[in-house]
Amino acid sequence: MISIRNLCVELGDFTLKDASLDVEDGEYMVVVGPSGAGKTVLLETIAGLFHPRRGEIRLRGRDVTRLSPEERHVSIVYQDHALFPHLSVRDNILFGLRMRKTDAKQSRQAFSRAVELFNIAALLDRDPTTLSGGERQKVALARALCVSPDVLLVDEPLSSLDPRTREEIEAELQRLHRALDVTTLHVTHNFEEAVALGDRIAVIGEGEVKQVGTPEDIFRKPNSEFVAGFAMSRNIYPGELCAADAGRRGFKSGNLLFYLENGNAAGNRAVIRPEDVMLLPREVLPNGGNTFAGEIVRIADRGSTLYVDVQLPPVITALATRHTFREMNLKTGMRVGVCFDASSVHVFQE
Amino acid sequence: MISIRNLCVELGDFTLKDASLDVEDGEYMVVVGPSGAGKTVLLETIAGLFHPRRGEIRLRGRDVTRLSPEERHVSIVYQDHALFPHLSVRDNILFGLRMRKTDAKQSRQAFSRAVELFNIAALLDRDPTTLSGGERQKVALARALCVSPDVLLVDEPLSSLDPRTREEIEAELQRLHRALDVTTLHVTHNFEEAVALGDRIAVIGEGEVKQVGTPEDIFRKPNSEFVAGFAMSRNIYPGELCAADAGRRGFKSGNLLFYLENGNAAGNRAVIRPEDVMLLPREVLPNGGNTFAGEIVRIADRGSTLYVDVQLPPVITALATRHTFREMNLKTGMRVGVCFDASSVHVFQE
Amino acid sequence: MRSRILPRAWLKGTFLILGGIILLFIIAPVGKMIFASSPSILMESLRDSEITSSILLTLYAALLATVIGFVLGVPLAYLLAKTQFPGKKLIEGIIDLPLVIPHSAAGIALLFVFGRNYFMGQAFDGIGIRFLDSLAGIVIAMLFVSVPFLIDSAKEGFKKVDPRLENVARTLGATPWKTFSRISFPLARRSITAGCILMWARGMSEFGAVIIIAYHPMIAPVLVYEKFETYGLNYARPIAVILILISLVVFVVLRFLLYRRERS
Amino acid sequence: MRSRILPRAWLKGTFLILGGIILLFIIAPVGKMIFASSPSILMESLRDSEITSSILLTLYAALLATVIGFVLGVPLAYLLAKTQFPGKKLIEGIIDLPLVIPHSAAGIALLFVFGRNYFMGQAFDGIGIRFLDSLAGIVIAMLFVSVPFLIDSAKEGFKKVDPRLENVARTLGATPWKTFSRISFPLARRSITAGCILMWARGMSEFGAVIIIAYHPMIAPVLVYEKFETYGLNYARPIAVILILISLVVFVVLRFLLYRRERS
Repeated sequence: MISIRNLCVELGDFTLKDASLDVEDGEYMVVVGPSGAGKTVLLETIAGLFHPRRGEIRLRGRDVTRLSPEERHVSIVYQDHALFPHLSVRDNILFGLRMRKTDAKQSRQAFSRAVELFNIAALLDRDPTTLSGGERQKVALARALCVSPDVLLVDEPLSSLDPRTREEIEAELQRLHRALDVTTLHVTHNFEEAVALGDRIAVIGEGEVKQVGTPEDIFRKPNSEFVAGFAMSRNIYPGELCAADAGRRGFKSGNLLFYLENGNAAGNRAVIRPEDVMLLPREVLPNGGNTFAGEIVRIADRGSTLYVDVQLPPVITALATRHTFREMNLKTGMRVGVCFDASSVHVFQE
Repeated sequence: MISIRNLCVELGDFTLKDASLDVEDGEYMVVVGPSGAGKTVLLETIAGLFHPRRGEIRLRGRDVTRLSPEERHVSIVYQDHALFPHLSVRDNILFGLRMRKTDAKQSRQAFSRAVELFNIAALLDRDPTTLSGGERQKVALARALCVSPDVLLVDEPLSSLDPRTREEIEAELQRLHRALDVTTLHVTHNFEEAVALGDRIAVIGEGEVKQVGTPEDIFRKPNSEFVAGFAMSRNIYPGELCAADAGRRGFKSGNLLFYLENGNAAGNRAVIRPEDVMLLPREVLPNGGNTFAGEIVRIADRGSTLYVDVQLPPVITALATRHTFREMNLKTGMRVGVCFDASSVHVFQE
Repeated sequence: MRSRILPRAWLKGTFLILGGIILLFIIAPVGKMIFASSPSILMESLRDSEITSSILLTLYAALLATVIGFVLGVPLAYLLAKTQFPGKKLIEGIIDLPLVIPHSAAGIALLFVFGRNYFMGQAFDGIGIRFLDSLAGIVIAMLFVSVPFLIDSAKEGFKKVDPRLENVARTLGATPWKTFSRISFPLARRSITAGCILMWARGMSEFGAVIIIAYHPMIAPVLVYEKFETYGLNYARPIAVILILISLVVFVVLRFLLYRRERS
Repeated sequence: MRSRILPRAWLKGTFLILGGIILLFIIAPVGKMIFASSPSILMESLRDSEITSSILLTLYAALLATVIGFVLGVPLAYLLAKTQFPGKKLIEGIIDLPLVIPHSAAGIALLFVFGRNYFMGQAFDGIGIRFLDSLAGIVIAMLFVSVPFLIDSAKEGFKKVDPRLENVARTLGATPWKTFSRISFPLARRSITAGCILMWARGMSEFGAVIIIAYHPMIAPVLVYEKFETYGLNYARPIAVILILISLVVFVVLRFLLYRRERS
């Protein structure tokens, strides 16, 4: 549906080198990357607002690389919504239909469908500057969708909202995507948002597409330190594969030996997600497998959850719920046991 | 140490009505509230940059309400660091010592101590505009602290940083506070940040100080829907106290009955934190106590953790780790059991 | 807008006194001219056809210059605000040139291009337009000295239009022309109007360049000078007062527009 | 600065043609004056003491006006940029008044205050300063028409100084005066310098107000007019060219400053 091949964009300090990405028909793809990674530029390039230096963009099989924005049938929704301040909500939504000279009947239908879908009939005569953040978001989506675009591009739709409106709009986007099935490319710097919404996630950084996959893949099977770090997999250890006892495979990092699941993973880095690391009282620590003992050196309180750093050495970070934290009465300086499944250790080549 | 009494500030739309707050000597107090709650204005009022309409501010027992900023011995660190762009890092740090006409020897000592504390000797001849976010933060703190202020005011120090620098500066602030023991008032809109750093937290909103207490208090014992909502305690139920079986106390909300711990809590709202709600397969659900069964209606993926909404009715939200999520193979539409301790139910009067 | 603690009294006092002197220096002459004039003399002057026709000529010529400036200048302002190209800074410099060139020298320079013996002068002569001592001459003199005000104001107006609004319009199917006429121009309209008024006011006030190219027909600022030279201060005064009053009215409208632009 | 897709060829072409006409209209007279002048005639003019002394007088008078404008105007600009008070909009309006008042009318207005028979004229007469046909008269005429440029530019400069920098300075122990002299003024310096140069250039270019108050001693713009009236176009030309060249040099320095201000 969207097929990007060897795209190369240059803008001041920023460059996107040789990026390729495919988005399936009806898919919700989230592109995630740090601020300044050129996510907005990527969207604007797809929309035709920005000329790539090299590369090809195809939408529904049609090569649009040289087309003007108005010929691409791609709608864009910016972070600040970009409603036309001199037009009423109604005229904002009708703008695209008028510009595309849609015939009157079809236009009326598309308009009423969009108004109904977003439940914004009450806002139609308002001035966009008087709307709340959530309302502006809905109007911007209605305006973008009532021209029935082939592709919807969404730029950081949640980042300027407060936490509660954010959850509401997140649910709205999910509902909308299920209802309309429009191919969507959503960019964000927020990894949680990507996990919550994406059918698949593309991680970009350092001017490259680093990894594309399902949220679960990105989470559990990062292909590089960049992706692992961005997904906040705090436990990344350099080392090498080795044979462990009883014919099992292992990964040796310094003095530690991690047991691995059987499989054909190969590489020189092992990563274990903090939420896969269990904390146990030292007394109940089982024998064998990936079990270690160490001292708690830091507890970072995140509210509902806490990150507990245990010095083995090296330091391994475990995610504890507040419930565990209270039950085990965790404290800095306390000695505890940690354990994790062999299946939780993912090995990749850096 | 800082004692604010009946402070009333007006600025355009924003008003702070009758705010009172005490900060102990050497305490790290975090003031948390939604954007636009006037947190920066509060800091600027304490620093003397903004005149309150009414009320009194005392620092170390001295009434400073009518004093100019330069007479208050209060240092402020803004979110964007506000380094003087026309001065070198060295001259930025020395600015306060020069303005206060500190004598040469004392000035040299204070300067070297600050430089050493923040490990910024290598930056001294740099132009502030060339520094990274983390470096700017350190220089701004060094400048603020080398005049030995009675009080340090910090405005959203972490919100403009990327997640990893944020954790680093968070650790830096903790280390610093342990080393210097300077009374600190830190404002933020980020509840997690408040929990991670504050000895105590003050929640402000709707122009008032809503609640002051330890992070644990704010978390588990909110005194209002505003605080409970801000702390993301998703499960808030209206109802009333009643007697339950076997002489135990209960809280009745619609058809549900929650058992309470014995105590003298009274009120018309019950709140249960999502992380205190356990999900269990229906088969192993124990009898009696706070145990219910229901259907999963929504799963909001937050990466390491997931929020699972279970329709009893009403809806109750549980926090599950990714580990639990995979083990129980949770899915929308699945029927599960939920349970929580009587001690997890907190009752307050709205 | 964040309020701040005012500087301490002595600093503020000193600054107020210094600032007050310059304010008085501006207000006093203007105020005295207006308030010390007897309305009856002003009314009488308004019945003097030499005075009224010179004032109407001034307003009309400045208006013509503004219309030409609008047609030629607004598109340029749009290009400067919205596109990047090499030499843009140079072009922006050229546009502001008339602001610093001494007005009488500008008049001489214009004559060397539009005078009857020179290139443009001859070209226009072919279609019956002459510049020396004519309305056309007054208009080009006014245009030359005042067009930078319109172009700069329109440019600032276009720059303030969020490019994302134009981007959204394009993706919704608007052609570049529709995007300009439906989005950019309406959103910059207040700045453009302010620029037009400023250009008109500046054109009306021009004296040095006009007097070189066209002593006759006599625009009002030239008439003020003529009366002053020929009959003295008291005879120049009524026309000067009328001119200042007209400028004030235009100016108040302009400030009002600028004020609303700032607020929006 | 985000680059955008350029408007389609025809729209851009039309806009370029319209914009090109106005650019040519500005460049042609100035360029022709400069490039068609023979250097030998210019050199000769520079040996004519009437010309050189009028040019030096122009530069000197404009400099004096700028110094006075700096001392009186910068503090006012600071107050306007950094404090809120009722009537601020009115004061900002008053400061911009000279921009729209016709220059010859401004000259008349100044005479009604600074003329020997009027209030300020008499006051200054007491300390030996007269305005009619004197350097002092030239300076006040230049000051009146050009001080808005300095005040506006300085005000913009002060406004761009982040109030939080001043707040931090205050909490670190700086008094209001130290905060002004160590933080606000240095950070606004480029805008203030640009304002001074603009004021100086504008003062130098003034003709209408000066010719009313002081035909003699003759500043260069008046000399251009005098030569043109008495001997004709070709005799006025060398002085006009020299004046334009001086303006250009000043202007290039100014653009350079403004350009660096925009980038920083």
